[in-house]
Amino acid sequence: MIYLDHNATTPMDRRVLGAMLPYLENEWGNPSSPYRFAARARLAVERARHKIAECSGCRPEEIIFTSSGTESDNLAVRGTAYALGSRGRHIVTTAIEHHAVLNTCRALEKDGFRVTYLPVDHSGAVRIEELERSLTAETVLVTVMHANNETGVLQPVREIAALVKRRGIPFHTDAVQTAGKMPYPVCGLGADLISLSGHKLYGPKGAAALFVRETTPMSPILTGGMQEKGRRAGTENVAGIVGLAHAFSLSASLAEEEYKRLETLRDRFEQRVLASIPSAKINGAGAPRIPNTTNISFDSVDGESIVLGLDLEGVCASTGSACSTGDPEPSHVLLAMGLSSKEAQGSIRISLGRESDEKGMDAAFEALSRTVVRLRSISSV
Amino acid sequence: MIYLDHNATTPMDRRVLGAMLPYLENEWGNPSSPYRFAARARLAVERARHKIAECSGCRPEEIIFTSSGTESDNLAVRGTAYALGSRGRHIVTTAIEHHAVLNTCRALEKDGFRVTYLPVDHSGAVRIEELERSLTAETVLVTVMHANNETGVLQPVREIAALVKRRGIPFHTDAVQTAGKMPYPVCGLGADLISLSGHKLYGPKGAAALFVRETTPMSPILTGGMQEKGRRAGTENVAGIVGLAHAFSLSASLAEEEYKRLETLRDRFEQRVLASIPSAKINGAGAPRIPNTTNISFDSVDGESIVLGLDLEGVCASTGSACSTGDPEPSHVLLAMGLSSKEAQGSIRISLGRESDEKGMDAAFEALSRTVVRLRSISSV
Amino acid sequence: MGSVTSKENAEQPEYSGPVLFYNDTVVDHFVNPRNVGELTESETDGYGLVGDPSCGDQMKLWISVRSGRIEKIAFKSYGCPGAIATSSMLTDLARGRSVEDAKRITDDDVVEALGGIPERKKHCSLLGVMALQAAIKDWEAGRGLKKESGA
Amino acid sequence: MGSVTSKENAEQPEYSGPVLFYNDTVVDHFVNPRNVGELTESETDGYGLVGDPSCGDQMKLWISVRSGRIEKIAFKSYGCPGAIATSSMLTDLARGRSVEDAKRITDDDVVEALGGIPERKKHCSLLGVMALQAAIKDWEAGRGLKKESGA
Ligand SMILES: Cc1ncc(COP(=O)(O)O)c(C=O)c1O
Ligand SMILES: Cc1ncc(COP(=O)(O)O)c(C=O)c1O
Repeated sequence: MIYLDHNATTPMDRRVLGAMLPYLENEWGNPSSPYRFAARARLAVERARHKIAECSGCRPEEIIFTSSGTESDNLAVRGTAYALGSRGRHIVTTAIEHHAVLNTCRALEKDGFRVTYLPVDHSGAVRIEELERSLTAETVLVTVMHANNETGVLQPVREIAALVKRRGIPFHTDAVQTAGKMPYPVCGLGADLISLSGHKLYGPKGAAALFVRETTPMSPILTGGMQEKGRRAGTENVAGIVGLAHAFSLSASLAEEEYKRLETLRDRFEQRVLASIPSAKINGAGAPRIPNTTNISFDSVDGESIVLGLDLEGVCASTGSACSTGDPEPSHVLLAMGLSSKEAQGSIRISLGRESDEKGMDAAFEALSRTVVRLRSISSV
Repeated sequence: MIYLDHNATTPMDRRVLGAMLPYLENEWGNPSSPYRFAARARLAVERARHKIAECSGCRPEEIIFTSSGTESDNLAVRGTAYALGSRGRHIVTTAIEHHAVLNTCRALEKDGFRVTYLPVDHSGAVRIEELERSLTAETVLVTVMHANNETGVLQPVREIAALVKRRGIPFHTDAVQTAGKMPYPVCGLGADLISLSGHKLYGPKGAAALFVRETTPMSPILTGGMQEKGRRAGTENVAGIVGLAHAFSLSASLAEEEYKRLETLRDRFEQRVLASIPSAKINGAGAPRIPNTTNISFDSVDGESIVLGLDLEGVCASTGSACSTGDPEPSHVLLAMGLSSKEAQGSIRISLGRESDEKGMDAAFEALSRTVVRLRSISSV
Repeated sequence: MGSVTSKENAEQPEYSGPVLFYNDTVVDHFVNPRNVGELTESETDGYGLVGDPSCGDQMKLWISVRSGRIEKIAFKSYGCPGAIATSSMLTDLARGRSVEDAKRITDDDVVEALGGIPERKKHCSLLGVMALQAAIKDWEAGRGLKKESGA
Repeated sequence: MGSVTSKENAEQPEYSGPVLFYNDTVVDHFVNPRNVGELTESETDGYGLVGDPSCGDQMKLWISVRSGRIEKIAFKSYGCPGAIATSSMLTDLARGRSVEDAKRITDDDVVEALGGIPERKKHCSLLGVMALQAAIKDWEAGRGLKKESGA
């Protein structure tokens, strides 16, 4: 299998499983229980928090554990909106956010919030001037993702953070696709809330985190016991949290090296595709991108058919975000970039990761070539 | 170690870990991804849903996976309240619910819902007549737990279900402490929404479920991708879900036998305590209880001190629910049963489980005796 | 190369939930579509064009009719695997049948012949049926009739 | 029998978060409280009673004063391990000191002497200090003074 869908999920690092196993086997105490056996589980959770804070460049108290990137996004967006709803009811986001942010904003619209969905340019990046113009005295949250999951395009998060800070508006960035991939700690970006997810960085599914600056007001969305200092109730997924922290620190230590390696592999792959598959087009190539992602449009063939064709040749790729697969709608991200519905439907996403190498990329390229040629030969358009 | 805090959490069954490992090691695909490798993860999730439905006595489409009993409770209570808020804004619950329900109801009060917190009698059970009187035309949800986590007292859930059904009001029961413990499938109780949690039934932390009758309106509380048919967004914790299903079916198959075995052990333990520790009192003894739980008050000693004393003798017990440990307030459950604040503060919970046996219970009794005697000797009251 | 559903179901036959993935037959029709191609102008007695590429799928279908029977059939299809496989199966079902019979082929027939198709792909099976109906109408409305009467 | 914090920290010393659990010293004072008991009526120069069982903790403290120095001290305590351990440590700190010195013992002194106590238990350390202050006041306010002057 040549797995090229690392933006959907990643294999769990063996060392991560190793770190988790003690908490699945022997250290199964409830971290909130009042005896020494369970205190070991509590200590494991707090050490994990420490480790993540170190890799992110923040303080341990600013890390909240959740169950998924989606929950982190929901907590960030709903949490600040509810906490600040009396101060104002306007939220600024972009048209290209992950559904975890986008559909949450839509849900808040039903609760009486007004939401601005900023457009992006043809390269897939939001324009800072446009964002600035959208801010009002009513704006209580700006949420702009760090790197888009479908195209890899990086948004001007640092600039947004600086701009929004001056106005005193909380700023959330969904860093699910960049945490553990960038050669710098995510909190350095200056956002007030940052989402990350374990299974995107060679950690477990079911464990994720949200950084929340201590001064940022936030209501909980899961209420109950006093876990996470009342900011997120529910018995902690101890093994998952330990795995998340271990995975994050491993990723962070590899990030610089991997960044360069994947960029070389990705760029070479793109060049071969552009050189030999007529009318192939790289989406987002005009903007800075994370190095592991390429999104390619082909004329007159359907993305899902390409993906099945690749699958039958042992290559795993996707049409866009995994959670909307099956969705008959063309990608909202590509449409926002100005692609036609047909172009969007003829696109696939290839996302590289740690096991990716030249040999695999060459094989993937051959399989892609063959598949596109075959589908074009039976296409009616 | 003699672990007697199974209501806080349980050790994970080795067979459960065995069932999970493939999904932590090799089958790490994202269940929503469109290739065959990932489809195996999807299939695992759907098989788990099937298994849980079978053990619960419902249809697979009626099971939603969540990350904790707390999230299940939040989804049930917030989800129905939001979905039905336009029909009415009154919720009926009890004073003895777990904080996951109680604090969620309190949060809904801030959103303009009126909540009735039904009292319980001295035995710790809610009275059906009182519940009936509390219902109004505005009532959109009744939520009453199946067995209380601190006392083990069973609530008249079957009767409530019948009563509430006639009125067309959705009924939620928190069965976190009974799922996998009762010798019958929980859905037979007739509730419309039922919460259960993996780590309470020898499964993993971070995996739980909510049964929702297909006709019961419910808004999602986590929005994003279309996982769980839009009712709970977020990449599935595949290994956790597989573990939850396996653990539940193992528990269900052992339930009848364990029920009797634990009842005998528990009753014998209580008799020894009552016979030899002056002024010890069993809370909830006047009502039907789950067989693994005993809650005991001692005069003039503090529960937390007893728990530490026991811990130092290798016995794990607790003062109440794990998630409120550290809370300086006396148990809201015991206060609701009419205990004085001092009596409540002098109480501990002992909850038995699969590894409990006569030898362990005898040792625990000896340790408890010694601890209480010692603490009484230094007590100022 | 088999599809996951059938392979997995064979291994663990206890699962009987909804069809989640493409089965072997569907994949086979996707990889080796039957009757793919075009008929020449002279061969063509009826032609149907349905769908819209900007809506995700499109299909062209050609039939050659002799004595009220579909003698030749060909298609080209743009769309998802479900669209390609159902198009292919539709042509297989229609080939050799009388026009009257072929008219009665439904999307359910196509899905059944494929051994099922994921729920969210059911609408794809309509494409082939509609293209065939269009081609038959085209044949009835003149071109075909003219040719047949001229023959 | 050692507490978890110190044991675990020894194993993995990189962790430097807040104090989460009772340390060895606290546990030791809980298991073997110093100066526990009561003084007889005749021994007692000052007596303090603070706290309220219905609020969770209560402490009784007796002192015997000779030449302005706390010669004997004894306590009984109802409450959580934090209350018992801080009561015990307080009596240890006060014993043998001059009353003037003992007056200046603060809750922070008690916590420090114990090597730290979990955040949520900090309030317990006040109990001992308050009981001692009450006993000293009792001594000052007459009973003690009377006895001393009569000696
Ligand atoms: C940018 C982005 N945000 C959020 C998510 C959701 O994270 P999770 O899959 O952990 O729910 C994803 C992954 O699907 C993502 O790519
Ligand atoms: C009755 C009851 N409901 C809900 C919960 C919360 O479940 P979880 O610990 O999985 O969040 C618990 C356990 O603490 C419980 O005992």
